[in-house]
Amino acid sequence: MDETTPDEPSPEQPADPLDPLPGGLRGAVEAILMVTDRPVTDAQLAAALHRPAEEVHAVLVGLQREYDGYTGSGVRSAEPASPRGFELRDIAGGWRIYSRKHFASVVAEFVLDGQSARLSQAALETLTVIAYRQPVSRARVSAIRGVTVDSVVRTLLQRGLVVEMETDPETGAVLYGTTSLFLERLGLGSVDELPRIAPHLPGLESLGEYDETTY
Amino acid sequence: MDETTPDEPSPEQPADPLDPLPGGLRGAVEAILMVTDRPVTDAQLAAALHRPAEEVHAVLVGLQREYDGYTGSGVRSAEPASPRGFELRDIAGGWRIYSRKHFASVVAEFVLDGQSARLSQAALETLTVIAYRQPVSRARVSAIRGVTVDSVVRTLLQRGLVVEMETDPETGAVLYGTTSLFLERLGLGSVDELPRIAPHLPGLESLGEYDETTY
Amino acid sequence: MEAPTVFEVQLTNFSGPFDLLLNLISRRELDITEIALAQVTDEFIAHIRRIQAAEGEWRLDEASEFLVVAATLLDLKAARLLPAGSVEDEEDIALLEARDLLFARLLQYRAFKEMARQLSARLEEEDTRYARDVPLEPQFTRLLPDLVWKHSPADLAALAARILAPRQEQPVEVATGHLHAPPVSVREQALVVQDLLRTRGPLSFRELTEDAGSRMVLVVRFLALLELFRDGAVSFEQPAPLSDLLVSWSAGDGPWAVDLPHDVVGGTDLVHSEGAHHG
Repeated sequence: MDETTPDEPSPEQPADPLDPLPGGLRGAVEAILMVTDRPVTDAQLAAALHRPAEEVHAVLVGLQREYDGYTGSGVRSAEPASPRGFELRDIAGGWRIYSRKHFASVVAEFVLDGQSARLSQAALETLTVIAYRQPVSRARVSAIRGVTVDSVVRTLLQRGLVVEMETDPETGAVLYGTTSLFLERLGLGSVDELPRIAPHLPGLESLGEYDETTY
Repeated sequence: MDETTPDEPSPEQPADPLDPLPGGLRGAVEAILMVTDRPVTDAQLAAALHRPAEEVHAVLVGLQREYDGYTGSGVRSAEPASPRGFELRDIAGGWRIYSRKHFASVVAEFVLDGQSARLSQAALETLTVIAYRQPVSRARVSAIRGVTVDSVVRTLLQRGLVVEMETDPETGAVLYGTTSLFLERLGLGSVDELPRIAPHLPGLESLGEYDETTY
Repeated sequence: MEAPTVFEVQLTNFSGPFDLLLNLISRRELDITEIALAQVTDEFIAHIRRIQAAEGEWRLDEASEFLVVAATLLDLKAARLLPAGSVEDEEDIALLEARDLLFARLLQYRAFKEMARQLSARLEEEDTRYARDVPLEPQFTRLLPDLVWKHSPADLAALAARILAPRQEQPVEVATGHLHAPPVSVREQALVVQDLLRTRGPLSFRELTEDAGSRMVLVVRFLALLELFRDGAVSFEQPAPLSDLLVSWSAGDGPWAVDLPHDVVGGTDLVHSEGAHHG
């Protein structure tokens, strides 16, 4: 459990910002793993935390064992702890925290309860912007809609309606576009067949209907 | 740590599906917390897990303490563990996992859109008045702030921080209130937890009259 | 940070007349309950003038809000400058009420401002925590119910038209929701004053305002008088200490151009009263 053994900082190295924090390097790694929305590599973590990749890797392996119910190499190893409800997996070239497999049935029950088969108004609007502006970054969609769209884009990805197309060569931002499933749903052959946007469509008020049906 | 004391299943009850799992109820709760993208209530968890809400609540409180570095009521409590890199918080009426505050700087790099845009002073003041006076009409907010608030309210609506709650039966004016997103952003459980404004209002009684007469 | 530049920078940041007033009061380190009204009034007027000059254009509704407070302040300042001792006068009582009202609203605003500050600090602190918000694991995604889709390409295009349309600024419109009294024009009242002075000769302010139907007209007529004085169209004379001020027309007999370009309180000649209740 004590990965944060005091190391000797070489003279030219700046003071380590993680040492004074409760939880130290282990805590920092956990914090990142808990909230990042894609797998992260040893190298990415090492760069962000200014630590050697090997050290970070050791922490990751330690956490993995700990979550699985092994209490590490400490004195207490005699008494096995119960595994946590989550596990740390190293797949597809990166580390990510998942719910533990054993609990798949209860998690599924929870996930399916209250799931709507319809897109929310927010999702529909975001999808529309992506359809007409693709390839487009989340930041751009966000700017157009005036709200953060992270979780909505995630829903659309989950639903297979949009996909990560490429990376903006300049900004490095992921650019999204619509999928063939999206075209299928609309009965279109290609994105070019999307109706052109008329500047002032008559009867725009009727759009209010969406509000009714989507929430 | 041992919330999963073996309970006697009554004859007609199906065998508890959680007991045979390593990690038991604690693990199941953690597993669900891993997949939710919004605060989840005791009741929702209780429903998914087929356990009484009180029992689930106790587990959640236990987890919260554990993540914060308290090792519970067990024998090992003498030796404090270091807090984990994440915390379990009970806000906006539900539980959700967050990265621990200390690690904000390292986590920020991994969270894509990161912080939401800051609110302008005008938006902040308008939001405050709505929070403390809800349900409240725009005219009333306007009177308190001394300026029209129409466009600012529109911004707050767009950001999902306020919502049209109802219509004043007498005047027909739309009345606004704050949303659960607002509570989430403030880390509050409910509107009742807002800091008290009364001490800052001199002669509250007499102000009541002005409220009547000025709008 | 030199004081003058700081001040210029702050100009644009006031989110309303109360905000500006509070700032002026705190800059003078005055207790809000014992404001040296005359000073603050002068500064207030000067500031809103400068704001307008700096901002170029002003939203009319915003300007009108400032006018309400400016008019009230001017009113109160006028009351201070008038001889004391005639408190039984109904107008004086109305002025005292107006003062209490203004202060009460300022105090109320100050309280909310303080709470806004606290909320802001909280929001900032909360921004240091990030919620776990990750994609659903594939094994669960597969379980999701099939999407019910009933939108046509035309629906999407209509939606796109609405969302992607360049955001139009709201038409500039003076909000009147906060008004109870009809607008009174400084220009109009200047004409009335001109008319009275030309036909009836030197008059006291009391006489000049005898026919003012409401307190609002009274205030605006006072403003008009100040305007006329500034333009050298009228002159004041006080025969004895504390006696009534006599106003006389001094712009000659020719047609005086009622030209009040950007007068006392702004580029609009509308002055509104918020207070029909004490009129």
